[in-house]
This record gives sequence, C-alpha cells and structure tokens, in this order.
Amino acid sequence: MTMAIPSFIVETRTRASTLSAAAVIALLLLAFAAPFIVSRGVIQDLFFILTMLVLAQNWNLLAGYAGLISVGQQVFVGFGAYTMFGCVILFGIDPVVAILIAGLLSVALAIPTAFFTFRLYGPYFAIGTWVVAEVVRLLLAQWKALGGGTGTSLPRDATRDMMGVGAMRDLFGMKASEAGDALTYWLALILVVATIGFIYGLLRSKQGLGLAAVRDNEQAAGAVGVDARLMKTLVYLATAFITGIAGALIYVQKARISPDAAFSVTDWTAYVIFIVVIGGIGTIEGPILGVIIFFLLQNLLADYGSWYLLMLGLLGIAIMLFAPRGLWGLFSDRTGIQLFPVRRVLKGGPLSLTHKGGPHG
Amino acid sequence: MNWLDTILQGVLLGGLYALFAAGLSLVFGIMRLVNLAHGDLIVLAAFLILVLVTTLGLDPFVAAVIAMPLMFAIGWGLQYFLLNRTLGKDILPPLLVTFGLSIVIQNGLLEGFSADSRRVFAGSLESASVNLGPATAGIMPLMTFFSAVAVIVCLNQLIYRTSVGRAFRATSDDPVTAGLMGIRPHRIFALATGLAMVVVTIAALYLGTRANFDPTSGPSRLIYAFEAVIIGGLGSLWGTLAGGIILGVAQTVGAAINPEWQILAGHLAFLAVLLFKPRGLFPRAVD
Amino acid sequence: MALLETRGLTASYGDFQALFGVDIAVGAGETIAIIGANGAGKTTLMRSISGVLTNAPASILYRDEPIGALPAPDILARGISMVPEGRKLFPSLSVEENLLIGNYGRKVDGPWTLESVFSLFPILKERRNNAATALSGGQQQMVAIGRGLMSNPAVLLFDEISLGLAPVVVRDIYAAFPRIRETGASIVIVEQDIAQALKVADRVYCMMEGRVTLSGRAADVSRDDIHKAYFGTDHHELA
Amino acid sequence: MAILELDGVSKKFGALTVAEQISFAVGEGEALGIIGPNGAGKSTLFNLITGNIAADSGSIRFLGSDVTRTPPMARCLSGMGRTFQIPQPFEKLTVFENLLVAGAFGSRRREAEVSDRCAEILVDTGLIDKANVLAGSLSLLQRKRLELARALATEPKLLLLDEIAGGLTEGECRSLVATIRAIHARGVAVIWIEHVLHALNSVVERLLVLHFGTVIGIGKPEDIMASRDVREIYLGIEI
Repeated sequence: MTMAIPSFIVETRTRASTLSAAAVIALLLLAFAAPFIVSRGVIQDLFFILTMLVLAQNWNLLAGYAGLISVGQQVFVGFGAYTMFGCVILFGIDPVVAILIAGLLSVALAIPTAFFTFRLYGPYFAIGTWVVAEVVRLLLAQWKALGGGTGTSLPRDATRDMMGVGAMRDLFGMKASEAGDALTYWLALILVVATIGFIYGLLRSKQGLGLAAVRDNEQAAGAVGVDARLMKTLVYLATAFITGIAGALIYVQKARISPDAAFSVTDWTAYVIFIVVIGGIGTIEGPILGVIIFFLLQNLLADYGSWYLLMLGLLGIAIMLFAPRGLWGLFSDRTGIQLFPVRRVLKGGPLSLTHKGGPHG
Repeated sequence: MNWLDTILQGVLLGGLYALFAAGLSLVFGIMRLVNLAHGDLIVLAAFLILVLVTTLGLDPFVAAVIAMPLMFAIGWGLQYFLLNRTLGKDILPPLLVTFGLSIVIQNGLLEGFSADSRRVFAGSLESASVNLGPATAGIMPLMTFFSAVAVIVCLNQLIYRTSVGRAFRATSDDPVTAGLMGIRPHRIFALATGLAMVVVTIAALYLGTRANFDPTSGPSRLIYAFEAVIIGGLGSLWGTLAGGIILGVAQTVGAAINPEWQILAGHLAFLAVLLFKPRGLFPRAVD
Repeated sequence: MALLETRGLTASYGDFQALFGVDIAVGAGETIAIIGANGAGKTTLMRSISGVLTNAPASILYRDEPIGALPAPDILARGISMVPEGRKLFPSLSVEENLLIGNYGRKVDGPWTLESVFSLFPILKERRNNAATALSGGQQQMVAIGRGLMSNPAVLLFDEISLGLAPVVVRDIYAAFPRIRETGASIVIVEQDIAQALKVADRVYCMMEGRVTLSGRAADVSRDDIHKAYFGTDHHELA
Repeated sequence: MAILELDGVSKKFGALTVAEQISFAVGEGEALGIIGPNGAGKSTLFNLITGNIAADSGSIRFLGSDVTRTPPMARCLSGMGRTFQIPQPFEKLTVFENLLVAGAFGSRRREAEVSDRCAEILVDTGLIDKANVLAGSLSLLQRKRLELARALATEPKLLLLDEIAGGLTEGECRSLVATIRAIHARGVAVIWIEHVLHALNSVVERLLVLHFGTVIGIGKPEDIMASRDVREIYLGIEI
C-alpha cells in the first residue's frame, strides 16, 4: 500500500459490560455460599432455575445463533438421564461420574440424529427432531432393566454416598440428603457458568462470527469460505453434550425416572422455548431474564393448573409477533446496554481523524 | 398372524393418516408454512363434533357437516389475523407462534373438557363390517379410506381445474407477480388454511369415532401427518396418500409382532424412507 | 387531460434514492416509450405505477385519482396491467393457465379473450398445454404479453420486453403492436432497444440516473439527442 | 499457465438455454471484461464459475484442478473472491465484521491476523467511516462497495466483479477504478461484468462479449468496441 495505515485496535468490551462483570462475580460468590445461607427448599428452587437456564441457553444457541429450530432437545435430556441411571444401577458407577458419561453418550447419539434430521429443512427439521425423540423414548420404554414404561428409582445409597457428600457431611455437619442437594446445586451452578462461558467464548471467537454470518445469509457466507454445514453440526453436537449432562444432573436430584417424564416435550422443550422467546432469542442475556420471569410466573399461577400454560402460550405468541427480540431485546434496544457484548468495534487509524475518503479520495 | 388382514387394516389406517396429512400438505405447498398446531386443530374439531353430537343429539356425520363451516371460519381467521403476520424470510416466527398456538389449544381444551379421553359414538356403524373373502374390513375404516381418496380427488380437481386453484399455484410460485394479476395473497393464504380446516374436520370425524382422544392427543397426530407427507414426498397429494398407507401398514405390522411396537414401527419406517429417499417416494412426480 | 401521469414522483430503496421527481404523462390511446441505460430507474418507475411499490401516495394520478399508495390488485382492478421485467410467468401453470390467470382480479368484457390472444400469437395455441417454462424466450414473452392483455386494461405497461431476446424475435413481438394499439388502450413501453421503441411510440422519454433527461414526440427526436440523454456522453466518445 | 479455463460449459433452465458451449481462458494476473445486453447470461456465467449454479456439461478448471463439481465454499477457499450483482451483506453484522468473516475464513487465518488488512480495505473502498455501522443500514451503492471489500478481504487469486460501477459519480468511479487497478497490479486476476464501459475499458486487457448465452467475440477492447455486430447487438442501434 502506498501509505502505512496507522494500526487499528479492535475492542469488544463496553462500559456496561465491565461494570456487569464485577456484579456477576459478586453474584457468583453469593450463589456458591447459598447452601449455607438459605433453606433447602430455596436451594431446590435455585437448582430448578439453573438447570432450566442451561437448557434454555443451549436451545437458544441452536435456534438463535445456528438457525436450527429443534422441537426434540428432550431426546438428550432423557437419554442423558437414562444413561446416568444405567451407569449407576447396572454398573454401580458414582452418579457424578455417570453425569459426565451421559454427556459423552449424548454426543454419540447426536451423530446419527444429525445425519437424519439435517436432511430436513426448517419446519420439517423441527418435527424430524421430535420424531427422533419419540423413537428413543419408545425404545427406552422397552428396556425392562430400567423399569420399562413405568420407570424406576435410584438406589438410596447411590446418592447418599456420592462423591463429596461424605466430606461435606464431616466438614459442614450437613445431613446426607441436605449435602446431596447442596452438591447437585453446586454442580448445576458450575454447569451454568461453564455453559455461558462456552457460548460467550464461542461468540467472541472466529467460529462464532462465522455462525452469525451463516445465520444472516447462508449463501453469502459460503461465498466467503464459511462451511455452514460443518458449523451447524459442531453446534448441534456441543448442545447435545451439555443438554445430556443437564438431563443427567436433573435426574440425579429427582432420583426417580420414567420415559414419559424424561422425554416430556412440555417440560424440556415447550417451557425452554418460552423462556428463550419471552426473554429474548439470539442473546445470552435473554434466557437469563426469561428463566427468572418463567419462575415467577410459575409460582404466581401454579395453582391455576392448565391456565398457566395457556397464559404462557399466549404470552409467547404475543411476544413473537410484537417484540421478536423479546423483553431483553426491548430493553437493550432502548438503553444500548449489553452484558455480553460481541460486536467487534474498530477504533484508531483514520477513524479517529474522521476525515472523509481513503488515501486516494 | 393373518398377513393379508394386517396389511388391509394398515392400508385402511393409512386413509386416516392421509386425511391428517392432506391439510398440512396443501398449506405447505402454497405458503411453505408448517402449522405445529395442526394436530391440535384436529382434536379441536373432534371436540366440536363431540359437543354437537352430545348437546344436539345429532348423528356424527351430520355434526361433522355442521362443524365444517365453523372450522373453515376458525382456519380463515387464524391465518388472516395471526399467521399471515408471521410469513416472511425468517422461519422462526411461524414455528414459534404455531407452537404457542398448540399449547394454547391443548390447555384451552383441558380447561373446557378436562383430561379424560372421549369418543364419538357412531352407533351400529362402529361394529359393522363387511366380509372381503380372506379378510374382514370394518365399515368405518373403509369409509375413512374412501373419504381420504375422495378428499384428494376433490382437492386435486380444485387445484388443477378451477381458477381459485390457479390462484393457489400462482401465489405459491411468486406472490408479487400474483398481485399484478389481481390476486390478494393474504386472502389466498386464509382461504387455503380454511380449506385445510375442512379436511381436518373430516379427519376429526373418523378420529373421534374410531379411537379415544383427549386434549393432549394432538401432537402425535401432527407427527403421523408429518411422516405421511415426508414419506409421500412434498407437494403431491397422491404421494401423501401413499405415505399414509406405508405408515399405516408399518404400524399394523409392528403391532402384529408386538402390540407395544405399533407407533415405534411407524417411526422406523419413516426414518428408513428418509435414509434412502430424502425427498420422499413421490416428490411432486405423481400429481 | 392525461389518463395517467406522475407528478414529482420520487422512490427509494432504503436510503438509496432511485427516482428524483419524475414527471411523465400518458394520454388515452397514446403509446409512449421510456428509454434509458441500465439502472436509470425505468423499472422502479414501472413498479411504482403498477403498485408493486406503494410509497408515493400523491404523486401518481390515474383519471385524477391518486393511486400511488394502492397495492397491485387495486391498480389492476382500475385497469392498469403490467407485463413485468423478466416475464415472471408462473412455472407450475400451463401456457393457457398463465393466460387465464391474467384477468383473475379484473374480469371485463373487451377485445381480448383467450381466442383473440391466440389469434395474436398463433404459436401459443399449439403450445397451450405445455408448461410455461418449456417455451423459448420469445414465446414466453408472448405469453407474458397475452397475460397482460387478458384483463382488457385501459393502460398496458411493458417492462423491458426485449430482455435477453435475439433481435429477430424482438421484431416478431413488436409486429403485434399495431393490433394492440387498435383497441385504443394506452401503452407505456420501457425499453433498452431504442430502435424498436421509437418505431411504435408516439412520444418518448429518456431517463438517466433517476431523472427524465429528454422528452418529446418520437418523430422529431434525433439520434444524437438520444445518445446525449442516454449516456450523458456524446456519440463519438462511445467508440 | 491459465488461472481459469472454461471448456464447452453449457446450462439450460427448462427449454431456456442460458449458457451454450462457453469456452475461454484467463491468464495468470490477467484482467478480462465481460459485456453483453441485459439477459445475455452474464450473471449466470459468473454463478457457473463460482459454483452457485451447476453446469449441465463442459468443465471448469481453476489453478489447474477441475472444480466443475466443487461447492462455492471450496472454490472460494482455493482463491476465488466474488461479488453478487444484487448485494448480499450480512445485515445484522457491522461493515467491519462483514470483512472480518471474509478475511478470517476466506484466507484461513485468525481474526487478529486479518483485522488490520480489513481496516486497510475499508479505507481503500471508502467505507472506513461506516466500519461500525450495521451493514443492513447501508445504501445500495455502499452495499456494492461492501461486496467488493468483502471479496478483497478473502485475498483472492481471481476476483470476480458483477456490475459494481453502476450508478457511481465520476469521482466514485475514478476511486473504484484506482482500487481495482491496485489489486490487479498485485497480480490478482480479475473478471469484471460491467455496463459502464469507460470504467471497464480503463482496467481490462481483453473484452469478452456474451449474447444469448454464447460467446460472440473476445479480444482487445478497441477491436471489440469497433466491431459492427457487437455494437448492433449490444446497443441495438441500427447504424
């Protein structure tokens, strides 16, 4: 080039995000201390919120970023849970280890699943994932060793002497069941931090930028060298891994499983979709806001039975029609605040001099 | 196991699945929209027929005829005031809105009719059957199958012989140029969904009289409809009938081997077709 | 009084302005040609008049009624029919069906019926049951024109009908013009093939970069005027 | 050694022939212009070269290897940078991010390694002050510049430009030509479809004339522009 261009710097941090980072760290410390502060009931509620948040972030990554709208993610929740139950009951493996195995086997399941469902497009992909979930549910319902259609429970001692429970009993003088809840709660907290960390790291990476390009215009992305199919497959496998782990963790805490519960469309897909849509699809902050609203609504309307779900459906439709970027979208569009900024902002060079035209102009 | 009888029952069951699928295939062909609440709309129509039969003491067939215009209006309004707003480049809004709609219908019905499973009694017709040599076929299954054939013949006549049918196809090809011909795409879409709801009412009649149903049995019907459309191949109504028959036979054969395997066998047949013929058996070839 | 006219018509896609205050007028039974280089705004003008673009409420008048904001179906109902750029036939309809759909939104008695269109373009009668896409470029253009006639419009807009057609085919198509003019309809031709356009038009407008740069009777407009208005450069620099 | 060789490439859409036995070669670092009337099949030829449309017959060799059946993404990675005639920006990403995607994936390097080069390209193509603006809010002309900038960011060995000069002012046209000349001077081969002849002829070494899907002439710009049949078919003027 004729003239050396003064070097540029690329920034992504914003003032809001640095402030929020400090707040998040403080919140995390408080969260880790929770089992010593709040009652066991609150811990179980927090566990529910955290696990639903993990499922919501994963579905959001699939639909909001990779453009893969799945109505079948319950297959990994259920399959992960059953893998964990299988390891514990049939092989006597410690539940915490079984959770990890559940994640790995879920990825193994995701490979053939992707092979079938990626042949379908858009709405047909959505229903295709649902069929696959039904197939796996029906197959597992035949597995007599794990209680077949009626399901089974974890043996009492399995969760009582889980890894770390003994230590906590001695160290903090907790009762066994209390220690069990605290352990699963901490695991859930770690899983949330890991999930959000992974997704945010991905979005800040080159692959994340490529994914956003594919979501925006797949043909143009291909024309500049982005392999859309590979990108989507990797995201599909990653979300299967985390969703499998979440499923196993949820059912360690529940300790009771049945095919219809573990593969429930309502619990592991419908609720998750509403959390993401109401909160704000295509953002990391959306599902966080969404799960809080979802939890409040559930408590508020818990005793209204199916009215609650009816209301949730109407709210989801209204938001999808009139505020497609969800409640967080509305907030961040107005205030410009982003807790997880991803935008690569170019600073320095002629930008700072802001004169018009390049060296030739 | 009497093979011939199993296959015959499967073919007749295929007629029911083709009725589930015909509306889905029609709407997708015209506006590339899949209504995830399609199964729940079938159940809604079944409850509508149930109410007409129980409160007005009508014969199910008469009740179905009365329910058709009502369902047409529901379909027309649903498309014109709600679903048309979601059409566009992004496939997310229509999917999420219809998913929400499915949840709303299911829980609305739960509030109205509780969760017990219901059935529309068709009197003597239910048990009547006719002897076809080696196999016997129930009157209702036979009527279901011939209704499916009749519906597909009528729909094909409408689409390929009438001016509204031309408008459907033109709008599906190019909505902007269709506008230049004086066609109003949003009205055409509403008409198509309304028509799909009429077919849904016929499907609901046979669903309601042959099997138990409750507010949550919509999703499984959606999946059967979807599988019939995919097996048959997109955009071809005769293909949808063929898809329904293949699904029906797979299910009856599966059930004959082990009663718990009926639905599973259907899904596996679907996955097998998807493996070897991703575009379905008759992609728009037979029309 | 003009049957159809635009007054200070401006149109833009996003913040890119395509038309800058365009004034044209068409009298009853008159044929006008609009010529101009690629990207001069000719097609944007056609899309605004035909209702494909509806963002110029007051600046398009038809029989003194402002129609700038009306969608395409309402504009066809009033008797303005367009043969769109690139023909845009419906692939899943046969030749005959493509013609029949022409008057879906405006069924009016008049000179143009299926039979009279077949007499205008005899080849189409033989190929009536073929799929529209199975025809050659020229034949597809004839179907598009026939489709535009079927609604017996008072004003017929032709957008780039010589697009991608060999000169000999363009001559065949323009040979049909006298019979179209006989019916008294007004015709607006947007064209790149200047020679053909001038032969059939009463008056001509030339456009460049969204503005009318020349207008006058076709007979007394010289070739050099057209070049200056067409390219913004005079003739010899082109060589 | 030729960087790109087309041999007997043909394509039909139904009965419509859009490419008929097209054969030509582009030398290492050569700049070839393509002209022809609207609808001659120019953009189709581009899409055949880049793989967005699959050829029915014939072969396409790029840098010595046969790419006739490879997908567009693979051809980009082997060194083809292209612009779309109708701009296709990543609307929800900023202009700078549009280039980062092309740079990082197109030339297979890490984001940090390409960000300076992307900034330089933004300066060259006059988009630097729009760097942090969402590409969706750009005007048509700015979107065309972004198409060029994005193609450059992939560090192509062969740059394919599709009507990128249309609608530019004199000054913008000069700066565009300067940018393309600078790229060409660095040994990048260029194939450029364009209607703005004076811009095209000031860069390309050879001109190819496409009409009705066939190559009807290829040679030095001066000879091509002077030849009689090219002028008549291209400009439709009976001289």
